[in-house]
Amino acid sequence: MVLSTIVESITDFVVQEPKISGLIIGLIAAAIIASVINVGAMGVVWLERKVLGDMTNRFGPCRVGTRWGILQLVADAIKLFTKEDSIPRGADRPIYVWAPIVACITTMLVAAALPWGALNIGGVVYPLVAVNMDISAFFVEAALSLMAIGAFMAGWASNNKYSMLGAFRGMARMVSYEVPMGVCVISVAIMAHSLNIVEIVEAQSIWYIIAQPLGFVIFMIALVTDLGRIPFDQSEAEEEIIAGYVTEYGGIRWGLLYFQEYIIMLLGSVLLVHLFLGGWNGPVIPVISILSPMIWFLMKMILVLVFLIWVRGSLVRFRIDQVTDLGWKWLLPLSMVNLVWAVAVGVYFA
Amino acid sequence: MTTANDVLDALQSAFPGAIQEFRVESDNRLWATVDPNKIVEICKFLRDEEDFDHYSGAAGVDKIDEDLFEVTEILASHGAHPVVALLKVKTPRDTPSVKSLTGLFWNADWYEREIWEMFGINFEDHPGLYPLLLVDDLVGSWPWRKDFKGYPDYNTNERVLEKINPDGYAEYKISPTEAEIEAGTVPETRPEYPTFREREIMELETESEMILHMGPQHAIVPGPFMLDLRVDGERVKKAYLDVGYIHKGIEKILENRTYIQGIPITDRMCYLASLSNNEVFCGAAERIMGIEVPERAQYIRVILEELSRIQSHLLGTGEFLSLLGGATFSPFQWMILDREEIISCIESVTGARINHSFVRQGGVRNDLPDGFAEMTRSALKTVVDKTNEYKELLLSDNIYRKRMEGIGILSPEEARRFGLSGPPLRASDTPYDMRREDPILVYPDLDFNVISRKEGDSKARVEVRLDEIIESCHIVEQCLDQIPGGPIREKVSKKIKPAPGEAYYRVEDPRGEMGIFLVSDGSDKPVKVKVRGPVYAYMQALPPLLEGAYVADVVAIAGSMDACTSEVDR
Amino acid sequence: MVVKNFQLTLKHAIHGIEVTRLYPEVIMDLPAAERGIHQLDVRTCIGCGACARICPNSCIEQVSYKYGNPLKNKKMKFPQIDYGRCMFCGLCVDDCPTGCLTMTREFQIAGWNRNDIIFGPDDIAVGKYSDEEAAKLAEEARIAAEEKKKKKAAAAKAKKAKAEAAKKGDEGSGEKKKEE
Amino acid sequence: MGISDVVPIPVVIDEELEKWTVWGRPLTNIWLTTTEKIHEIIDMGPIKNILNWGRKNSLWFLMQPMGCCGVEMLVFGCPHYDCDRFGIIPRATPRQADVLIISGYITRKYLPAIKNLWGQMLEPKWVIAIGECAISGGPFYDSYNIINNTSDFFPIDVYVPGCPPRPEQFIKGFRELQEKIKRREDERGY
Repeated sequence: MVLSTIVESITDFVVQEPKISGLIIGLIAAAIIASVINVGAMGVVWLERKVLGDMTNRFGPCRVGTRWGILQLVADAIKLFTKEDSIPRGADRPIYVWAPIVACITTMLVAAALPWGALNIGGVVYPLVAVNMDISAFFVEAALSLMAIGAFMAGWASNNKYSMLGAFRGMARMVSYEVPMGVCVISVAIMAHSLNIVEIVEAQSIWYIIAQPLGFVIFMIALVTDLGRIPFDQSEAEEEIIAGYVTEYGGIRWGLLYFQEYIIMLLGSVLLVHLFLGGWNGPVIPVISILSPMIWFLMKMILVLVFLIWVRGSLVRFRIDQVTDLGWKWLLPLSMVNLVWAVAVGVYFA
Repeated sequence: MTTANDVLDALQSAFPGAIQEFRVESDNRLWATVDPNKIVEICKFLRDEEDFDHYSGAAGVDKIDEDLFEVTEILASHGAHPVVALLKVKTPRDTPSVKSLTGLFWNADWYEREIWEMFGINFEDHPGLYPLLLVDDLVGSWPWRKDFKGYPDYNTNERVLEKINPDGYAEYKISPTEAEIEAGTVPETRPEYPTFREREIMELETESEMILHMGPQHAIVPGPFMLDLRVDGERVKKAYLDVGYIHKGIEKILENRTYIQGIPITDRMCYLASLSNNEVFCGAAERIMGIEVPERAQYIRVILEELSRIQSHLLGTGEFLSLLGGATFSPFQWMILDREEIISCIESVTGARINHSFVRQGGVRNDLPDGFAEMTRSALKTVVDKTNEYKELLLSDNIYRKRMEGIGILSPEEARRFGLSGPPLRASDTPYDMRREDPILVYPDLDFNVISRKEGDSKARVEVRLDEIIESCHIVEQCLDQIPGGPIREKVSKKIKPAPGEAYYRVEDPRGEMGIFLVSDGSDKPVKVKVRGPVYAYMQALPPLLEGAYVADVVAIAGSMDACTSEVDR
Repeated sequence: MVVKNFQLTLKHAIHGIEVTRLYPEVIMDLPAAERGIHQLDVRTCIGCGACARICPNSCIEQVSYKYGNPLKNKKMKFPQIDYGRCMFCGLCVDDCPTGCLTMTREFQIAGWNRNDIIFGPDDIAVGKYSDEEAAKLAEEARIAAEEKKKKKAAAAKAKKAKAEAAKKGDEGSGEKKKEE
Repeated sequence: MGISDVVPIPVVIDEELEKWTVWGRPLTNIWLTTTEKIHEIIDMGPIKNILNWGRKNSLWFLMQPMGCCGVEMLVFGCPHYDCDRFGIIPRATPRQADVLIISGYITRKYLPAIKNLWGQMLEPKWVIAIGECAISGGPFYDSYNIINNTSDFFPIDVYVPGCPPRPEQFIKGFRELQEKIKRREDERGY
């Protein structure tokens, strides 16, 4: 009885006050997403250390928290978040302080529009997305490029030459790769006749990695560049400019920037899965049919993550001029070719 | 083939009376005391007419009994003939001054600066006598003179003064104590010169240029040194190098140790080539004493030195790859993996991983253990297989090749002018190897190739190293087949006292030509030990190589030289 | 292309065996020649101080220690090694005349304080005598020393007498000379 | 100082509030607080154990090779010894490092630089002296350019002898440091 009254009153409230209830639901979703992506980022770091260890015949973390080292990242987080907070002399204080926050906000923006898997309830697939907007592919792409702003703020405000060089490199890289990446997203949208990621996923009866392989390769390279991982980690090339734009950051502020990097990696792989690998599509697994889309989605995501880590373990980094060369002279024309292909195929199937 | 006698004859006919004393030690060593006024002309003659195009360094000796300073110029040739000419110039102790050779040999610069800061010998016509290794506080006290008394008493923290400079960074200064002033460590009058910082700031041209410091602590440096780049955006306009951050004064310390006690100290000159360092120090003393090492000991030395070359090259290449691809770049860690196998082989003989202190005057410390040959053979097999795999990998890796091809090109002429030796010189089409030029031990009996490349760029330098690993494996296998039985150490008295005399002994260190100039006066301690290290020359050649490169290329160039700061600073 | 890189990393990830030496639990097999922490056989050490003299770092100091063999080591001085300075070169071991100072394969030392890593004779000794044995040996040594002292005194006396005799002779001869 | 430079926040003091206590201290004292007080409170409670658990399992050291020990430091991070097992990883910038490994001879010229590096590291931080040269000047104790008493310049927590120490001893040194942190006996009192 009590339960039904509570449910009833909540339904009444939602109907009567759609704006307030929307806000409350949004806040709850934000909290869930924030915790998911933060824990997810920790998992990514852990996965990276383990996989890199495997490639070099090591174990990786294996002492802290069972023999799998699963509590390693918790220890790292505790340490980072209880370290001294410092602002270097000569730094631009407000910008220095705001840079990690801006970076975090952009990641949250991306996370808000991305579907985080789906649930299959009674044969109907319900995507788990905080804000299901019509132009989410476009929005995600735009928000991803905002990420460079946080990094640039961090680099500029630190009053350090390495940071400055790192920030400039990051900016140059971002500018030259956002365009091919955007063109790839557009080609996908053309083929799916929608800018909504949920609809793009639903339209993928054939995965777009098969329908437009060139687009996939370009998007993949552009994504690695956007994430700033080897071979495109010029903005924080440890051996050239110490730690690039985060040279002067330490403690909790650096912790935020560090986790943000891995959150972006997580988001990037989610985006890739949705755009080219068919999202949560896959044969329904009996018995746990409710979770079946979720399982497919997670498996694909982890596969992409492992691939990204694999790239990191096996390639050397480019020089910054070679990076921009590659972006403008190769990826941009090729992405145009891919766009034409997508239009042709899209029109034919339409 | 030109011999030392031919060179002497040519000199005596060209400059009658200029050669005050001479000694022809063997076919490839010529010692001569020359007229201080004619040293430049004589060197010019030797360089132009007699092919002495390799300036190997200079050594100062404080002859306090005779009230003299001696500067010995070491000249050799890049492959034309094996003669090493050691020309001594004497100068009075109260107003020491010698003519500079910087006009003739580009790389004389650093050697002369070092002698100036250590002995206070002035070099006429030197473009800029600034201190190289010493901190500014010590310049003026001339620490390598025999009458330099004190060692600083560095025992309290209170003397460190912290001062915030206008840029907002803390500077630490140490004020001298009375004891130090009394001991003469703190000079009363100091020579005047612009400091390193002032010199580089003076050269800034436009507003958009800035000085980018790489070091003393930086991820690219294998040990602390300061590489300052004047950059315009990403482009390096000029590079400045400041070394001496880990200057330990090994040469001075060796003067206070007996010959046996000196061996462990020489290990620490370059920790990756400690066996070669032992060899060169003991070999110099053996040459003065006139001992022949038993054959088995010679083979043991060759085996271990070649093994140590393999491990050094593996570490050098691995470390270099980690500079290009980050510490997560897997081949770097695989190379260290292979290196551990070699290290285990060496350790089973010497009992240490890095600093072996193994070679003794007249032989070696202990014999090879049982099962060494099998263990080494299997390790070498893995290393050869893996190295071939790495070569294939680096050849097929497009990104790597894009980063490395045509970067930091050294033409053969330039490389010789810079006084380089070892892999960087051999990568520039000059097959110059001490094992061939100035053979010691059993190297003449062994069959090996001198690896060289034509390109002279960073990639070629790495390739030479990888090929040398395979070649060294080949040498070790031969030695293991041929090694005879017998004693491992010549009978030498426990207190080694070589007769008065001097020797210059050089070996092929993993990084190049390593020589020791040893002066003995008949006591149990050397009078003077001067180390001629290969990395010293690499470092000196680094700033001109970096000009015009990108900041990212600095890593590719400096890393491919495989520098070892410890040996530069000594 | 960069395919080879991916191939090799994959090969290592799949076929590679973890080579890590699991240090705190498993200690690697070290060769017999390993130069680790010293070991002092106090029964045979004669306290000559050769090790202290040859040490390039002067890290060895001769200190008093009770449980040694006083018959061999008269002054009961044994080497104390400052591992904060020892560079494990092995010269002391090579130079030891009785071979009582050796280097073991043990290498694990780390100290919280500077004094923790100064190892006295007690820390590096093997074959320590028990208290009774030590007392007994001390007694023996005392007796031996006394006997020796006596002998020495006797010898000295004899020598003195001889010397005096010689002196007398000398004086006698001197006198003779004078007389001449 | 410690966790962060908390600015004292003025709070309206309720009369009721003054009676409340936390761990035997008036709550008002804690509300109008400074960093030191926060530290005192953390020191008293069990939360410090959790913080120290995190800190001891995540000791990142500054990549700063100085001599032969630098080579072993490199090997220490490589497959055969794999410092990552213990959560120990190298960092290139002092801002993100917790442990300064003095891995070689400190000379007159380098002392200001390394002192600066130490100053740039954020608290909590520790120092490990690795190798003879870092502990006492080692083989170069009588050189004109070497500083002998490193412990007078840096609050050294763990001394690891060896010349150079084997990579195992690096692990040993780090484990001793972990033990020291766990027991709250380290030089700087964390």
